[in-house]
Amino acid sequence: MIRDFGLLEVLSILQGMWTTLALSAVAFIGGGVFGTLVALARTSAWKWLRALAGAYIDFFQGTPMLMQLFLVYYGLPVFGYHVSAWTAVAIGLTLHASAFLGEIWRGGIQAVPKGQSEAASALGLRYVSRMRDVVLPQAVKLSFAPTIGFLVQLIKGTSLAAIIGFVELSRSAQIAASTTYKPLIAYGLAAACYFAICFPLSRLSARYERRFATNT
Amino acid sequence: MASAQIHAHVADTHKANEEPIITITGLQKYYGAFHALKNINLEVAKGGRIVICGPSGSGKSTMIRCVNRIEEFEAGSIVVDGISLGESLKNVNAVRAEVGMVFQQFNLFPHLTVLENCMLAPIRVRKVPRKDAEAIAMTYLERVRIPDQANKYPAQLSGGQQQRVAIARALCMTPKVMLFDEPTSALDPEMVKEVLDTMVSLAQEGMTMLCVTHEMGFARSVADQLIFMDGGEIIEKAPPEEFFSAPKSERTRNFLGQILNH
Amino acid sequence: MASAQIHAHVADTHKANEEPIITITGLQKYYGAFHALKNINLEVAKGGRIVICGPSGSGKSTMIRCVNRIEEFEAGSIVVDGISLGESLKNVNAVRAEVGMVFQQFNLFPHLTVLENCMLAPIRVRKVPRKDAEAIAMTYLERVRIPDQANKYPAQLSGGQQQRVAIARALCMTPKVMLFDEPTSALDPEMVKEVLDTMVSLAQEGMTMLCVTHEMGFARSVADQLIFMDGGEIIEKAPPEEFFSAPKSERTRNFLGQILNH
Amino acid sequence: MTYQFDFGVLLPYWPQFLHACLLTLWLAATAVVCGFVIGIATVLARRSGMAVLRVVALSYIEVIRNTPFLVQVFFIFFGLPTIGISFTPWTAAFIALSLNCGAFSAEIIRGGVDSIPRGQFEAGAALGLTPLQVFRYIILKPALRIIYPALSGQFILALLTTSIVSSISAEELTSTAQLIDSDLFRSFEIYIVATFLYFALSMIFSFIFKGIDRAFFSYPIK
Amino acid sequence: QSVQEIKDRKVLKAGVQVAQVPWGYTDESGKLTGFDVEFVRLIAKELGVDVEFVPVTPANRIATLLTGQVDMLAAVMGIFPDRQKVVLFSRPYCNNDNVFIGRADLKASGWDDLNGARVGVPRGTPQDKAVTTANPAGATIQRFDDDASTVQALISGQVDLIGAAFTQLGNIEKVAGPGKFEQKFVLSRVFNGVAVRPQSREFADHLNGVIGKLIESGELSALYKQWIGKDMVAELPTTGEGDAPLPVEIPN
Ligand SMILES: Nc1ncnc2c1ncn2[C@@H]1O[C@H](COP(=O)(O)OP(=O)(O)OP(=O)(O)O)[C@@H](O)[C@H]1O
Ligand SMILES: Nc1ncnc2c1ncn2[C@@H]1O[C@H](COP(=O)(O)OP(=O)(O)OP(=O)(O)O)[C@@H](O)[C@H]1O
Ligand SMILES: [Mg+2]
Ligand SMILES: [Mg+2]
Repeated sequence: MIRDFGLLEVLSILQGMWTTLALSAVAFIGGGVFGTLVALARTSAWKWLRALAGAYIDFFQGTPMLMQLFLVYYGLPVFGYHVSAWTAVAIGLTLHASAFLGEIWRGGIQAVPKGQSEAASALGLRYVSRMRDVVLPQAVKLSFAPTIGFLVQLIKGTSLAAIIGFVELSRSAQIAASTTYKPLIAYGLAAACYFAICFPLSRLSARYERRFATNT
Repeated sequence: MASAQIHAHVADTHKANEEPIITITGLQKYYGAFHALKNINLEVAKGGRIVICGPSGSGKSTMIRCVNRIEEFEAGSIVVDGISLGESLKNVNAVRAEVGMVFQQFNLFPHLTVLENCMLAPIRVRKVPRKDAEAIAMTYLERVRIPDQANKYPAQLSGGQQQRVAIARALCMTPKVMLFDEPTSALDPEMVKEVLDTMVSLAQEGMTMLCVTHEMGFARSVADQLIFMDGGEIIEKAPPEEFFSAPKSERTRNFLGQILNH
Repeated sequence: MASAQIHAHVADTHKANEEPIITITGLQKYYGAFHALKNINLEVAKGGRIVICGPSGSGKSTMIRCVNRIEEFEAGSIVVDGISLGESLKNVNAVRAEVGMVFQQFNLFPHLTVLENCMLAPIRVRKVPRKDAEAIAMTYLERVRIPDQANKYPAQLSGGQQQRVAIARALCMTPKVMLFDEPTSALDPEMVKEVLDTMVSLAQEGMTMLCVTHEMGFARSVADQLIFMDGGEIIEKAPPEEFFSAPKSERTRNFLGQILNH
Repeated sequence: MTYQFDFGVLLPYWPQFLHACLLTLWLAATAVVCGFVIGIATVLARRSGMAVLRVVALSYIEVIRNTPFLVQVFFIFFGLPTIGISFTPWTAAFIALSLNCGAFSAEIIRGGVDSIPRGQFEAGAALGLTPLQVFRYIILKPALRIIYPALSGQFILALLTTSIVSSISAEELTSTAQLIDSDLFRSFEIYIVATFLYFALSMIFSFIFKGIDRAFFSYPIK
Repeated sequence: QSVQEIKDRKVLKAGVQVAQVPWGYTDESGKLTGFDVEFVRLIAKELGVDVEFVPVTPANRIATLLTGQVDMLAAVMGIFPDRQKVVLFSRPYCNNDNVFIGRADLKASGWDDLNGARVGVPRGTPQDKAVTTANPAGATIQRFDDDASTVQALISGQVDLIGAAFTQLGNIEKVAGPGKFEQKFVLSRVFNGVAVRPQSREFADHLNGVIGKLIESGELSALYKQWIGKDMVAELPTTGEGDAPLPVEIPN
């Protein structure tokens, strides 16, 4: 019954890799949309909105993602909202990622020279156009490297979705380890998969960082 | 000096209209506790060409930035072309659309091409169709003599070219007044002239201009009024001949001595 | 012009010593494929005061940066005070300790006070005891007339003050040669004079100076040789009277026309 | 609502929670300090003249940054014994976390060093300082000032990462919470309390970091 | 949760462990199987509904049940007094013996022999509780996330002895080779029950009936023999409540 580490284990770990990618995509897209709002709130002219966004960021950056997912998935039903695992993970990861991305993009927005939004104002552009046409495109470029850096963290972090039953990369390695008692091979393979996904992203991020270091 | 013969010509275009296009009354501005502008009063006639100089920190930038409300102010009023800069957001935008501004640091949008830089505001603010905006932009790029750079990005241009694009970009909104904040002081010496020439030709066409600059050659040949500011106040205001030959204030004299004497 | 009467005096101190303190022979410098310096030859006598000018990108900075090896070079030799800049790291440090450098952007260390800025190199390079280093630093801060700013941080000073600290900092290593790379071009106009005055007084005391600048008033009154560079070459080298009144090269004439004419 | 909250039952466990918090804090703090030193050494190695050092430093950074912490912990605790090196759980956790912090802080510190204007390096060299002196006396402090927010963020992440070392039987806040959970089965109450304890710890951390910031990086800039 | 609701829904949602050989795991063909899994399939057949298996871990299984993500747990869950306070257990459907397994060269036949030994247990399991309560003098207790890590700690020499279900010895021999590790002493006999939410008494009663039938027909002991490789205890307690189904100490 305990068996050798075979093709089946390899396949199930690769299968887990797809789930990891899907979870990361959900988290990144959800986090991106809400993160933009968080970043705008964090740089807004209203003090209370900035404070609110600041508290939101502090909370989600200050508690382990494990706890956040746990509280969303097992907590919502307690208050009468029964959600599917995908909905729960989408909510949990979106909240988590939006706090981090919001903070990263706030940095990007504030790194755009003040002269840019002044010049836009001087041309008569209003807030929406100023942000959409002038500030955000530059902010996104400036924060591209840290954004990708966070994406790498996020991909590794989705392993925590195992707690709500997702059989993703880490969990599939864990299962393979339990049925073969070869944890080093199982986790080693998982590590190789993570590395295969994350390394190119890290390189990309580093390249952009360098490009900006030389451009500015 | 090449601009000497221009002078007479510029002066001619001017005298015709005398109703003020900018009226600043009792303007007060604070940065926190720091009193940056102290009771500024100024009238600028249509077609007027004002050059403002003064030591660093004297409030020159602050004053012209108040004119199009990039800077808020605490007291006083500024009326531009009949529109008062009250609290209403609508008025602010109305004024900004009438007033062009050129910055020391160019402030071109680096992610847009030269052409797109010029088209952005007409499209977003004036709702001009894309095609027309492009035509307008090309007209003004020709006007500043760089139509061939239209599809480059700002980073690919020299400082002097960038500043001329910035001027063209402001002109695309067909402003009634142009504000310049030290437009040549971030430029390498050999590019100063091309930008000044562009400004001289704008003046020749009767554009109302408020210009912070220490280019005294330009001031002498183009300005109809020179203003010297210090400590947030207008210390001296006079036509160029008088300003240079017989400054009333001691501080003006010292300042002129410093910037002309090396 | 305040420095007019200085001129004669500066000239006097000079003639005494004629052995060259800097000898540049056949200097070649590439940035990748770009040929930045093309066969530069130059001798600077002890107490010599060289002013270098030329259009942007002509290699002025590159050349003086080669003198203290902040920039590596591909061919040729530079001998400073008898020390040849060979491959040895030891020679590089020996030369750097003899040659002071002042940059356009001041490059003061923002996390150290003015005094600490001046004490750092004597303590770490010359191993001077703290106490003595402080005394040396104060001497030179008095020399540039800002001893009262000793405990401030660079950000709390004006540009002109910062640049004078930068000069004092370099002097604390008691260099035999001072290099200046556009020391006044990042300054507001009213601060240019205080820095130039400091440099003039250095010259009066017989300091050997290589100075990249476009301040032609300063060049005229202080330099004993003017150099015009373009495209990585020395195009013209002449004493000031000759340089301004009868430049041999067409390019020099054009350049002078541009920077003197506005 | 199918679930009745009862935080009262947790009250008798407060000494365990407190103890766990202190352990977590201690593990995070020591690993962070050690990681920071490793980070600086790695940055110097990456800038060094020796190609071997540069390659080693780079590989270290890339491997650590692109694999999950759990795998790193497992490797050190379960993997190294196969070649005869074994550590107690706590030591293994400390080593893993320090190495992890080291790689991340190295990248951050490098970013900070790169952001220092070239003129600062040149001015240092022009005064005759050696490269190491330039780094130590001129670059380090301003670079730290620039990256300080990123660095303290990274260290708070390290604090949260300690939750993972429970899997190799190192006792800290998460494992204590799980242990209490297996006594009480009051998962929500326990996880809510644990979440807020983590939050409190990270707020304490960032408070301390702000203090350090004020004390060491308070020189004025424009 | 009424039986009728499940029948109307036509699906039984059951929480099982999926990485726990031989109780619940995926076999070579990728199919989920094991004693618990097949047991649930029997129950579903009896109810006339399909099964939806939800993977759970020891750490999250109770939360998964109480928040309504599953109808029942058959997740290698021993009946203990503290668990009885939060969930409702059916009558036991099998026994699970807890033993200590250690290096062959180690002499240990009871708590008193553990001086200086490092003892590994999966966190929060009966073995953990037993060691924690006994607190053998001079022993270091190390707690791991799951059985696999605990076994790995034993095999890699990070601990000398582990507390585990008796089914683990076969697994260990398969990996480390026979003769290196052996069962040292038996700790207790635990009875596993199906857990449901406390309100679902009707469902629990129904399950009791089904289990009784499966025991009577001999199907259950056959299943046990097939998967666990040993004989099931003949006399399982007949209720999941009260003291009757609690673990039995086995004196060394
Ligand atoms: N955002 C601000 N917050 C606080 N003080 C400010 C701010 N902007 C300007 N100031 C102060 O207001 C005063 C006037 O500044 P302003 O920029 O108008 O001077 P300026 O005459 O344009 O000087 P410069 O020639 O250096 O551009 C200065 O003392 C400056 O320090
Ligand atoms: N680090 C570098 N890499 C590549 N090219 C360089 C580098 N530094 C300078 N250059 C090039 O070498 C040429 C000479 O540069 P240098 O800085 O010496 O000019 P300069 O005469 O000092 O100009 P400026 O008046 O703008 O300071 C320029 O074309 C410049 O683009
Ligand atoms: Mg200004
Ligand atoms: Mg230069």
